[in-house]
Amino acid sequence: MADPMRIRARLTGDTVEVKVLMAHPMETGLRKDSSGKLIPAHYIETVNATCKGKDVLTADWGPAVSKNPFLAFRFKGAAKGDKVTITWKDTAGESRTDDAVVS
Amino acid sequence: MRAKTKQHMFWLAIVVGAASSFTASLVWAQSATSSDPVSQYRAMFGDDNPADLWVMRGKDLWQKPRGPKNVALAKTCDLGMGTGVIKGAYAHMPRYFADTNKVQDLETRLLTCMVRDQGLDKAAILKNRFGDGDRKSDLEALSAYVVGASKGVPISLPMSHPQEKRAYAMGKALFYYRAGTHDFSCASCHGQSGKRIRLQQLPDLATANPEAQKTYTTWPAYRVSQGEVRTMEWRLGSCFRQMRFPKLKYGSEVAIDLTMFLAKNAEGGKMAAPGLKR
Amino acid sequence: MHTLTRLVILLAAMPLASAAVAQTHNANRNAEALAAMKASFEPHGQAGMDRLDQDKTQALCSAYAPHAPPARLAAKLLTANRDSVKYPADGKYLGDWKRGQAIAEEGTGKQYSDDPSKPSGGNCYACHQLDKQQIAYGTIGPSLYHYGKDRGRSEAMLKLTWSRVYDMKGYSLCSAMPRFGSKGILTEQQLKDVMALLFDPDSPVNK
Amino acid sequence: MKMSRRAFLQASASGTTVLFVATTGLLPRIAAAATSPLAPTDHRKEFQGHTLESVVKAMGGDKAVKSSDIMLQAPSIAENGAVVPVVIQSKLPGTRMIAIVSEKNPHALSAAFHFPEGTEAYVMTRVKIAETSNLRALVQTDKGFFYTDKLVKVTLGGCGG
Repeated sequence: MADPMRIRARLTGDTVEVKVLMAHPMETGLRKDSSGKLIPAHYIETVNATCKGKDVLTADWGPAVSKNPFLAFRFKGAAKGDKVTITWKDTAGESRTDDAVVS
Repeated sequence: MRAKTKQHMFWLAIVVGAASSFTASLVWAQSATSSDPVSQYRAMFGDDNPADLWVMRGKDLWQKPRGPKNVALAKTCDLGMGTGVIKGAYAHMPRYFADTNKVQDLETRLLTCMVRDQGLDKAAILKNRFGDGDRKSDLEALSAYVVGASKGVPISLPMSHPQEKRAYAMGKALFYYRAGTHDFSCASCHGQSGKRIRLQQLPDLATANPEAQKTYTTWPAYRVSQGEVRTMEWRLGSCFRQMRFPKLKYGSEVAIDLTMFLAKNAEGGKMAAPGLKR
Repeated sequence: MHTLTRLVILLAAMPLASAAVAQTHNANRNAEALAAMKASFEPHGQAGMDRLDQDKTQALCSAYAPHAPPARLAAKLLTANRDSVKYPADGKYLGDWKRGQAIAEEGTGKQYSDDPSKPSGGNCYACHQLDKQQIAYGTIGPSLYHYGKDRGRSEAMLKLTWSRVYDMKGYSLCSAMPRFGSKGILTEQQLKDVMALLFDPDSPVNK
Repeated sequence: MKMSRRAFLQASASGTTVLFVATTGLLPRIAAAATSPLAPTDHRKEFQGHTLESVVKAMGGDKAVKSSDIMLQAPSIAENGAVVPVVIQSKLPGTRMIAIVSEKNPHALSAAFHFPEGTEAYVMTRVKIAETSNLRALVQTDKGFFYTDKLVKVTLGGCGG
């Protein structure tokens, strides 16, 4: 199972800045292992962020997003103590959901 | 085709000039734009180091009971500061351990604890000593976590046991040992200051100096080019590969002696690992 | 003139004095290092354990490092290294600068992870500036930009340059530069191509 | 060795794919060549295109207009093409989508971010770039598609090439 994300959500003024690190190999399907064998493609295809039941960001990713992806975005309308929830889904049908409290 | 590539590069170089004057007119909130493009690249990573993902995993591996003996390393493992103590441990390693009668670096010490205390299989651990994507290394994760607990602690080695002194002296000799098809030693690249290989600055690691501190205190590190956290054992092995030597064994005498030499030259430097490297 | 001579003698004597000190500290250190090396490495791919054994040049430079070895010990090896240079059989020094450029850019070869059936690179850009357009160059060695333009293409200059690329340790015993010819890193044809990169008027090195 | 742009496009268009960013041991290798039937392609239509224009078309647009109201921050020299930090911010009113496009990658579209009401038209991420090329920031607003670009040079590593 995939490792948890590291999510930080910080309120400055009326804007929450969310910074996410995801543990994912983001294999392009075109890279070879040390024995010369192709490593199958395996990458995150969609990312969704919600706060208080409402979408705050959605993203479609291809294999060109770097390994162990990093994502930062900013939204308004949340207060300290609100929860930001992030979900990713990948090409292998795996998914992972984690959350962080706005601080 | 070569020539075409060159022409292309040249054309692009001209575009760079135009592009930079275009972007210069834009105002950026955090425009910490250094004139040096390499430091500009590094600055853009900020403090969002994917190594944090390894630290999180390493914390679990350290705190949770594991292995056939179902014990937690936090309850049994002595890294030189007392059982279960990780704060500052890395800043005082390599060091002599009486129970093994050996000078050990962090990684061989962790291995001792995992095998002896938890009853885990040494060969299985070593098989994944260097992770690759989904094939994860417990040693790298544990190293990231333990090292992170030394942040801000100055390097200071016990250097009191005869074996510790011998390791340092050997490390120094090994640092200057030239061999192989290319006549390289560690000193070929790291024996002086102010030089670079391609665009990478080469730190002087031959003497006690601020560059040696800065380098040593930022390992282990998340290697951007690998997408993995790499440790000192990996760093040394990879250097020797590029020096055209045979394969360095994990936890070998050469690895530990050289680490001792490098750590000693970094004394006084405050730990800032896991770092972030190219 | 006399002052200058004295100064030269003084400067030449300084490293000798410190080397003598170093020598006492470094007694047997090569032997001990080799023993540790043999215990710490394993053969892998094309890199066998014999890579750890030192030849005389490597041994002498290691024993005195970071200082230069005494001149009297270095002299014999310098001569031997210079004598080992094989000049091109057909007397032609210059190949194709475009191929030379590719060799100068290529950094692989001789590592245990490299395919031994593929030719090695020279990796010149790791240490030297050559073509001005290539910004990713190292500074361990001097800039070679305008190498041929500044020096001309006399037979003597071609021969000298060939022998330096072939075996730099015939000129500077403990140089950081690999011995591309003597150690079989580059083939004769590759050496010619690199020479062309340095000397051909059409080469970007001379633009 | 690098493939020419034309060869690259032909290989991609014929359903095979080009070896992307392959990392061999320590040293980054911005590779090309090598085709394999095993190599996948992303089947979502936005990811099919090899040019900015084809990405715009796949997203239902016609063309993209260059705009100075899009700020794209990326390093001018990336020490490693596998991880290139990118910050994009749009000052264009009604921005609902920001995409990152690299025409020299196997899929020109790297990522697309959709912004609901209340979310700033701002994103920071890290992407792979196959070789030295113009990185493009594509923005969709109520009025259509806009872009800006920045050249990112990908440099080589040291000792082992």
